[in-house]
Amino acid sequence: MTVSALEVRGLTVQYEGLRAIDSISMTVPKGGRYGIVGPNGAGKTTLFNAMTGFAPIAAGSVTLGGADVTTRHPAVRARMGLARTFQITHLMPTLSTFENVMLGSLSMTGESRSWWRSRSSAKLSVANTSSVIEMLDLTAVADTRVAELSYGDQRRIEIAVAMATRPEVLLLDEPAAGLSAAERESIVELLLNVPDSLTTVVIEHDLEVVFALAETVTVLDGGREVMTGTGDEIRNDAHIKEIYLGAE
Amino acid sequence: MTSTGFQRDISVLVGGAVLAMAPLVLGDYWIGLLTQALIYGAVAAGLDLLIGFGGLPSLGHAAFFGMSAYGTAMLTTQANIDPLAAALISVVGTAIVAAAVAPFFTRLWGLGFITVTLAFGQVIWGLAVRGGSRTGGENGIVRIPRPKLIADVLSTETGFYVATVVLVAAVLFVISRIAHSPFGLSLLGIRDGEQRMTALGYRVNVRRSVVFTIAATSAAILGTWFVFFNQFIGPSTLEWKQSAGFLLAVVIGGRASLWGPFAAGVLLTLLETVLTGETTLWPMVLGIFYVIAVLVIPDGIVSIRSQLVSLVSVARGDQK
Amino acid sequence: MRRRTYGSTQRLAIAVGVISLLAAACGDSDSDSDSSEPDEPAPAEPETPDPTTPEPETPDPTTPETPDTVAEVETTDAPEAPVQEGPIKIGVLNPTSGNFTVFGEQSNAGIELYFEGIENTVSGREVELVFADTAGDPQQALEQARRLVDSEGVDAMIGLVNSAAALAIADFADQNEVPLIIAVGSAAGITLPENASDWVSRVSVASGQEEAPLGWYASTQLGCASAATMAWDFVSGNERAAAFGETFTAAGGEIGSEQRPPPNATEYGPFIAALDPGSTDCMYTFVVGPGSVAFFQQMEDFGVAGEIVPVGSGFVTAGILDTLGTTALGLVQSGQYTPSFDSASNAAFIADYSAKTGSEAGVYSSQGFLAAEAIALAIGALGGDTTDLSVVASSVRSLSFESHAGPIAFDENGQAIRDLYITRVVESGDGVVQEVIDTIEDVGQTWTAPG
Amino acid sequence: MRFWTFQVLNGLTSGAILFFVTVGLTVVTGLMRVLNLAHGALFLVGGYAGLATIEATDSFVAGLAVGALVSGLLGFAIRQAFATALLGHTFHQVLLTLGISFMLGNGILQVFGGTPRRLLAPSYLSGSVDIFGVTYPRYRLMLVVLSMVAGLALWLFWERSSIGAMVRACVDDRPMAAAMGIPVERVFSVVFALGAALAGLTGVMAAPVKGLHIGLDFEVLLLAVIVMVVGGMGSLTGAFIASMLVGMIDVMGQVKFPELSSLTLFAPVILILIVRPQGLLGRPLA
Repeated sequence: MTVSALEVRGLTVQYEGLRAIDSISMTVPKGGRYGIVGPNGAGKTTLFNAMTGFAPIAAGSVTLGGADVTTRHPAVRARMGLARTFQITHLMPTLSTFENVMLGSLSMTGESRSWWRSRSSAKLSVANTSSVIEMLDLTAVADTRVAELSYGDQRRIEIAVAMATRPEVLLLDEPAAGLSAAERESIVELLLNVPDSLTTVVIEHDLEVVFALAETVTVLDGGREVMTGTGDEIRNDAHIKEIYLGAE
Repeated sequence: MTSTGFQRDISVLVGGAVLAMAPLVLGDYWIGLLTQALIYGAVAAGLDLLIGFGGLPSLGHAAFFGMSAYGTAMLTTQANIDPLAAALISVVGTAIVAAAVAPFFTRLWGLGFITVTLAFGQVIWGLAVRGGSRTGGENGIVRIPRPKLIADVLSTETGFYVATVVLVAAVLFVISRIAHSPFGLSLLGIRDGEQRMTALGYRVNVRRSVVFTIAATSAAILGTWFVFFNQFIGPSTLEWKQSAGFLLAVVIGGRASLWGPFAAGVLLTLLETVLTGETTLWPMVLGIFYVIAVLVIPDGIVSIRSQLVSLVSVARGDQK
Repeated sequence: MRRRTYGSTQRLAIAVGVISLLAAACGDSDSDSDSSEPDEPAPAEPETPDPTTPEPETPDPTTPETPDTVAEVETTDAPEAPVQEGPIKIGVLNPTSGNFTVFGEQSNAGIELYFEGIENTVSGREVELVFADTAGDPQQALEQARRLVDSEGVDAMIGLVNSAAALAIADFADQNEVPLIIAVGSAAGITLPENASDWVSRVSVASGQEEAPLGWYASTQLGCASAATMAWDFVSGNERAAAFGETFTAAGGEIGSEQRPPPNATEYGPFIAALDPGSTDCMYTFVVGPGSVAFFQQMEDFGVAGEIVPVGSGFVTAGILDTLGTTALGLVQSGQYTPSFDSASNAAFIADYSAKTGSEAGVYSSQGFLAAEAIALAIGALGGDTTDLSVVASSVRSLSFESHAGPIAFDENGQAIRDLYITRVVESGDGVVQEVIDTIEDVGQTWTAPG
Repeated sequence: MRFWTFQVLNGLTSGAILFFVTVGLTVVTGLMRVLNLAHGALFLVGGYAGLATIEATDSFVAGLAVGALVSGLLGFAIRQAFATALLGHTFHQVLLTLGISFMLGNGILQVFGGTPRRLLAPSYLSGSVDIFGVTYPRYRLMLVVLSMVAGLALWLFWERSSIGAMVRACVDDRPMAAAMGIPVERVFSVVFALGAALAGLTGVMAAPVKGLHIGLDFEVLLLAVIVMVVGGMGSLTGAFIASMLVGMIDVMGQVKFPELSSLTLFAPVILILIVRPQGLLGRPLA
């Protein structure tokens, strides 16, 4: 049997007594497209934080390509191929787009340790960076400081930086949040075109986006798994509708 | 692209060459003063690696400068070790100390880091002041021999000055290489987005510790050199006001620009020494200078230029 | 990225530009002063061989020898340069900021007072004083000394009220071959045979010079059987306390608790508390300036003041004594100067000083005055000729004159040999004064108890 | 025994002084995240102002009032003049306030001269009393008692009064407080001025024990910073405990291991910062 790219078992995170997420389990096969939806405060981002090691895990386990990483440092998980984007843009504002993406590349190629040769001579990373920038069509803003860019561009860079690490598994935290319809279009477009080998898990508030991007979808509410199924199953479930109506 | 790196390296050499010419126009006093100023300037540049790139504002940098200075002084005067050997031992020793404390200190940032470095500096200062005959207490240590180099060039002010220019150029060169390397970029990344860098697979604290150690080591090298120039070392070199001086140089010069802090360090040293000679009001003037510096050029000398640049680019944008 | 690296290229270029410009600027201003100061670069050559020539003389520059060397200099140089070009430049190194400010101010005032007295002229040459603030810090003192010697081209340096600065500058004067006269800075090493320098003399005491006699005096004359010591924990503090203890025990006394507060401390409660008034007759104190104010106050607060007789080195005079007021009552001191010393010249000194500054003369102003007097007399003896600074330095050594504080002469290490005055602080009118209760004559750095 | 009784009392005395100096500093730092290096200078300014007043009016109380007032106003002026810079980068604050303290220190030197000054305790508090079998200065005992009382009073004000609540709210979460409609800016100004006033007041109170002289400002400042860090920024109770602790350590260290006094004083700070960055009772720094 093939090892799943990402496997989560009974994952639980506790903040002063209250359970932010409560024994969540999910299995994502290699190259799988997974979605997580749920109203605000459902625990979606906390789930990501727990997977990537930014939130303390009270119980459960996280397995990456067959290797248990539950107790590993976030940086180690990242180097093992677990990349993520952040819901609230987390970029290096004073650095240019190129430099931001370059940081992702350097981490992947291991050239980030070189302290003597100039950045430009980190050939692998430069090449990788250029290609990622091209792929996300950021060439125009490559040399601009991120702080000076539009929100739309920043969301793209957010993804670009994560992609630059050539991850096995990519966790996308509301990639389309706060974007105009057009921008949303292009992001979805872009995410549909990621290489098949790449496993993605996307959190979205906007159901349509999720259904477009994910084969399997888990619905969270109050930190608990409500149901898991295909887009259509979810779409036609009365209970889900009610949660969402409640939320909106 | 590599050509620009090459140009940068060249420019350091050219700069060094120009500075090396100074003795042709300057008298002994100014040569001596400039020697000291260059040393302090280079320390500021090293500190910029920590503050500007690492984002860690240290108020105890003088500790490392003074630690290796004292080490060299004690080894040469009390153990009669050859100056160069003593210098080597002190620098390595200081680097080890820095590397040992770095992992703990760099867990803090902002005010926490400022305070812990301040406290560390005070401990070192206290040990020097109360160190009895070993450190000479507040009397410090006199008659520190200079190394005997090719034809004893260091025995004359001019010879020592030229050697200093070479050393400082070398230090700046290395610092600037580090700053513009992938490692340097990762420091900027950590400064700007610690969490993101972790998510990208960077061990933030390790890198912070490394840059802390590098900055401390550069200070140590220059501290040892300073003691050779000065041939005296006293506790005031370890005072936290000294550290504040280095910090001021970095801020006035402009963080993460390296040359700015260097230039500011040089100019401030000259200014302070001249002021001290001219007026007993010098602490007042210095104080006013601190305040004005923060209010007028909070982003340092470099910002002036970059502001102009951005203005220009805006203008260009309009034309399109 | 390209922009970045380019930037740094230009930046470094700019940096270099700025500095070399500045350097050039300094260069001009300096080269002028060079030309106006021919004796600055010039002596370098003749001097370096010189020390070898006076060397045979200086081992015994006692009264017979050096006068003729001096005469020599005068006769040979008189025809060529009857009066040398330009003023005599004297560098004055004293703290006018930091913890020792009060001493520096008094010393400077004393120095000014002397030169005003001789209309700032020595054998027809104008005297120019160049003041420099040491802040009491040897490092800053060193930087200022470099300015005085390399930039101002002074013919001699005087001052230095604190040991740390004095030590550093003594070494500097020796290396740079500039005559130095120390006033107050008492580090013993400066004038010990092993590292005494022909260039350095001291009109004031070396650590121990006051305390050795004081220890003997406390034991034999004040009848103290046991004593405690309360001295700042730094080199000269320990030197002084040790010297006191030596002669005190030698004379049969016994040293009890030895307290070492940190220098410049303002809180002495812990150390006073460690004393045992019951078994302590007197206490040697070396706590000066700001410290002494707090110290004597706290002695009184803790009710120890009456129980133990405080004895100390003659540092509590002038401003400080006024500040201390009655808390210092009964303090017995041994010092080279006291305003109560009864002589016409001292009376004049005190009068002129208060006329000039509006405050009372004390040991610091007196020592400053003396240093000024010494350098002036030394250069005067050479007919104002300062072409050969090594001769100036040895001329200081050969001085022997009657000062406002009594007779003064120098030993072969440049340490002044002077009378010590034993004083006691007593009430007078609304304030307190020192009253001379004894005099010990011709005390040098080493002293042996009578009998 | 007698020795230790004395030393404990001495520890308490310097602890008491430390507490008064630090309270202002710690609240300002905790509240505004501003390390005010001019705090020591404000202490000294207050002290000299008080001295001048007492010499003129012969009233110790007047001296206390003027000392507090002068430093308070000065603090207020500083806060108003440099409002933005004070909220800027950490090292901007450090350099700005350091510059100010240089100016104030040198200003004092120019006005009052370098001669150290002595300030007598008021007659009704001078002399000494027998307590626990030792003779101890009345004034110092008064300081110890006063610090206890003041500590309690401040604590009550801090915990119970509405103003105290406001300040605490700002310390905890500035944006939240602002959202709740607390006039954060004004709170800042007031607290900054009060902190300065407290420093000035202490300058006068401490003078009869420590005396007044140039350079005292930085000695006091460093101690205050230590106490603040150990106690935890913005924590009153922490400041009180830390003051007494540091006071004791300082006294014992000086008497028992003089050559290590810097170590005994500063090493604990480093340890606490590393093990517990937020101090004994405080929130994380920066």
